[in-house]
Amino acid sequence: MAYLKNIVGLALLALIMVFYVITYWLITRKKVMPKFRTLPGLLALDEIVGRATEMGRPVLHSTGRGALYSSGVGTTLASFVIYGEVARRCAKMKTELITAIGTAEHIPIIQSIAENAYRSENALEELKYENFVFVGGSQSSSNARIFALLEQRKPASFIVTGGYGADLCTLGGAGRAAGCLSLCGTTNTYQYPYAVAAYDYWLIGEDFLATAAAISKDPPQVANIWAGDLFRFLLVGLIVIGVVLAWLGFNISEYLTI
Amino acid sequence: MEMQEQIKKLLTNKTFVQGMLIILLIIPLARPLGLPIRIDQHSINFYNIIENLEPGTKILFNYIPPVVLMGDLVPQSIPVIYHLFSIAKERNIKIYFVGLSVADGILQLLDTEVFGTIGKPEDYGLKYGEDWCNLGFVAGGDIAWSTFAQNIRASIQYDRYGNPIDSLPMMQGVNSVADFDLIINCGEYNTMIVRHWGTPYNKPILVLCLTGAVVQDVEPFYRAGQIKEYLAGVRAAADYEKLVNRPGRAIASLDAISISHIFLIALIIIGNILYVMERASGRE
Amino acid sequence: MVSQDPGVWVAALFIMMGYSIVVKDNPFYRFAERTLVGVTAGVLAVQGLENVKKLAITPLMQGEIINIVPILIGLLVFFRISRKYAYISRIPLSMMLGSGIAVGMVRSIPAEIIGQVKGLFSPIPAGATPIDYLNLVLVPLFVICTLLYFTYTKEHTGTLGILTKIGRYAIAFGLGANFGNMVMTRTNYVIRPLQIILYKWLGIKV
Amino acid sequence: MGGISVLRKREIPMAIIFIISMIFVVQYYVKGVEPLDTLTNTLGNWAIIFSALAMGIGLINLIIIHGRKVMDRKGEWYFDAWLILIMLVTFGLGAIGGTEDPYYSFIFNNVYQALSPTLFSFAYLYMCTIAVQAFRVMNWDAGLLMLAGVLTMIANIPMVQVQTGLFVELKNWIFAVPARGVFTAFRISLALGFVLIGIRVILGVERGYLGVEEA
Repeated sequence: MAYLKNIVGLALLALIMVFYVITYWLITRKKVMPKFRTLPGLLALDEIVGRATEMGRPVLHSTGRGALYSSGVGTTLASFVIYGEVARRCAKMKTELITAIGTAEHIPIIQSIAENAYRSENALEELKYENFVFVGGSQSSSNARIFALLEQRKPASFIVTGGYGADLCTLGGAGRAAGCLSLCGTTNTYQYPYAVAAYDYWLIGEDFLATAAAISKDPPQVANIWAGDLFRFLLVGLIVIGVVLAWLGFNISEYLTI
Repeated sequence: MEMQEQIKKLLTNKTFVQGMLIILLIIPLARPLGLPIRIDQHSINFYNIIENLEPGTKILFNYIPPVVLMGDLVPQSIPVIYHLFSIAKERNIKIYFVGLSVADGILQLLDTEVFGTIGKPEDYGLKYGEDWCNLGFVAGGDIAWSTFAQNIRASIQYDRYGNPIDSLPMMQGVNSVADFDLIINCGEYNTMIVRHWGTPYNKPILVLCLTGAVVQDVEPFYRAGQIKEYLAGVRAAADYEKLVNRPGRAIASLDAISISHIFLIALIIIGNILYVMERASGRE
Repeated sequence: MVSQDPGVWVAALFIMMGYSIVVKDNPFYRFAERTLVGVTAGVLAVQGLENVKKLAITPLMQGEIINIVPILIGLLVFFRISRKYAYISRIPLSMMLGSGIAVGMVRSIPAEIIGQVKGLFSPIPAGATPIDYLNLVLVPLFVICTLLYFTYTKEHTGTLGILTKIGRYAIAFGLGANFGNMVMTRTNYVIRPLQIILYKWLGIKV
Repeated sequence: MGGISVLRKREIPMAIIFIISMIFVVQYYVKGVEPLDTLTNTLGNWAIIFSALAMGIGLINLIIIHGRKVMDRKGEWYFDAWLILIMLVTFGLGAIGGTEDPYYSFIFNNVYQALSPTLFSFAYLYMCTIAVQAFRVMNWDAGLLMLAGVLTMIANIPMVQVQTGLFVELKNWIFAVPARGVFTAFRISLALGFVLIGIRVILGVERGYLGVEEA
């Protein structure tokens, strides 16, 4: 006999979907466009690619590691979206782009994103396949490989997005020592302090995941982020009520585990 | 002014700072002072939980420290496993080692680092298949964790040494995580353990974690009651070595740890003094 | 007493070559770097192969023919090498992505959203001191302010502005604690190779 | 671009993602449908197999990039030749003899287990390098960050712990109250972020990731 489980979780998911429908309806039908908070890290993309163009040196983008079947794949996808933007800008400015790829299964995706970006700028012949560097799949081997790339190719800008561990700090320090303008984006809570300390620009946590929507300004994307915000306010309300009730001696946690 | 610039140049010089640090660490490692230590409350609680285990407890021990992080994880596991082994025989405690990780699993560490240091389980009178077993490595993130939790035989048919798991006497009647009494994790993915093994089956979890993981991965779960107790890093390993009265590498590395902390704090303070001086001279 | 084990010699030499980049880029470091990249790729490929053996090849040998399917689909990824049929390589990739994204989505709700929210509902303990009362208020306050800091579609002004400002400071403070605690873990990263050199290779007894 | 080629380039991967992810979503919320549980387990195992086979693309990439340097005798080509050689040797030994093969174990224990932590440890070395410049008290945020950081560091020094329990108490308070609050919120917010990006991907709103051509 089939029956539902994890009902509270399902209800919350359904609630987000309901918010999504409402916000989408508001944006497309009622033309209510919410104002997007600016993310400084995002505005820096132009500056980062522009600097490399001016100096006539390449941009190095490390796209992170992470299996596509792992539950943290959202980070990897957000990294791919930013990579697409960087590739497009590089193609437009005729700036060389070196890509350090951390996980083998990303290679096909990265290559097609780059092909697509270069094609849309009519610069497909500029794309050099030897610039897709597979860095070996682990933190240490990617450190080793990227140190060497920084020494040998002398990039002017260094972008580090996606799934990282402790190497986020290492790469930032190495990038700074090599005189690069750097941007990082990650969702790994361990690494936030280093993201802030070792890089010139950063996108951390949800900021990074919301980037794609902030770039595109596409109604379905914006509606999605807006729905998330509404849900956030609801959650804050729930926390306030729950905490006060708990102080008064009523614990509502039992009702949240069905 | 000249001097300020020179100090700043020296302290931001990669070779100087990194070389200096390596030399500063080598000295105390080669000649540790062996200063007394203060045992942390978490270590005492952890010790008491293991010490007071009920007879017949079945422990699921997820042992999968990644190679790069073993410096912080392996030293703690050595005294803890030693403690478990030394009480296992008389209390009939059964230990099931398994290694669930996302992609890279290095099971050799249990043999080389742990058994190489404290001796094989057989030396403690434990018999393979009856008192302890090693179910081997399972790859695959969230899905692997939840499959294993629901039905062990769906994700594992053979143990690490190639025996069918049904041939192990201690696996009889053990079908899912619900059949264990205690979960210990020594590895990176504490969140996964809580999410798939602990919370759904309401099992107590003990965690051996990275010091750096405490704040974000362990404390929130510990405060919410989803993790029962934790040990963190080499610091806790030294405590535990003291508690089980078996001094090892962790105690010997404490001086180096002190030095590295003091070095970094000094760098930060000097950096800030230089910054204040720069600003002061800039205002003139 | 210096070690007689050739393995320890190899390990120690590679460690020293790896650290030689501290001084400057040199051929020894480049040799170690290429070795590491090569060995890592090899090791990961072997681990992958072990997984394939365990999950598909062994059952296939035992006559479960269905297990040929994932191998065939998985091999489609090699179509990436052809320019013309590169799109075929997306089939296995999107299958992986579908599982990852769905699992990440549904499972994070109970464990991370509900579980964490629930953990905040703590009753006032008996015999609470003023500090306890303060903490009881502060924890949810910091949670709320940090949560609100990640609002995108509303300007951070007015009440929301004040709350997000508290959130900002709380984040800075929390990150600082995290950073300070991380130093310990990271020191151990350095200690480990040095221990191999000192204890295993040079044979220093402590 | 003709209609069919667009279809095969864009709609098929999106349809696959939608179907597969819905199977997982439904399986998670509906209990008691046996085939669904088996199906998700099988798909999960398949994903691991795909990922393992995709590692082959990584090996090919390395062979192409470094092989080209060897062919052109460019720069230090002998190092590139060595990379390919050691990679193939490691893989060959492990593939034929398994992970218990003595030669594979030799490489694993003495090369991989030595070099990997060495390069990894630069995380700390570089942290010290940037410490002088990066951790400056330029504003309130940075000040609070440094205050909490330095307090925690002092509390973690074993020598200090023996002398006084004050810093440990302080550290425990920081962990239990401000840090706990912030990281609880990070966890919630990240989970929400993952749910949102999940919805975007499953519904096909987010397209930038597959390198799919614009119609």
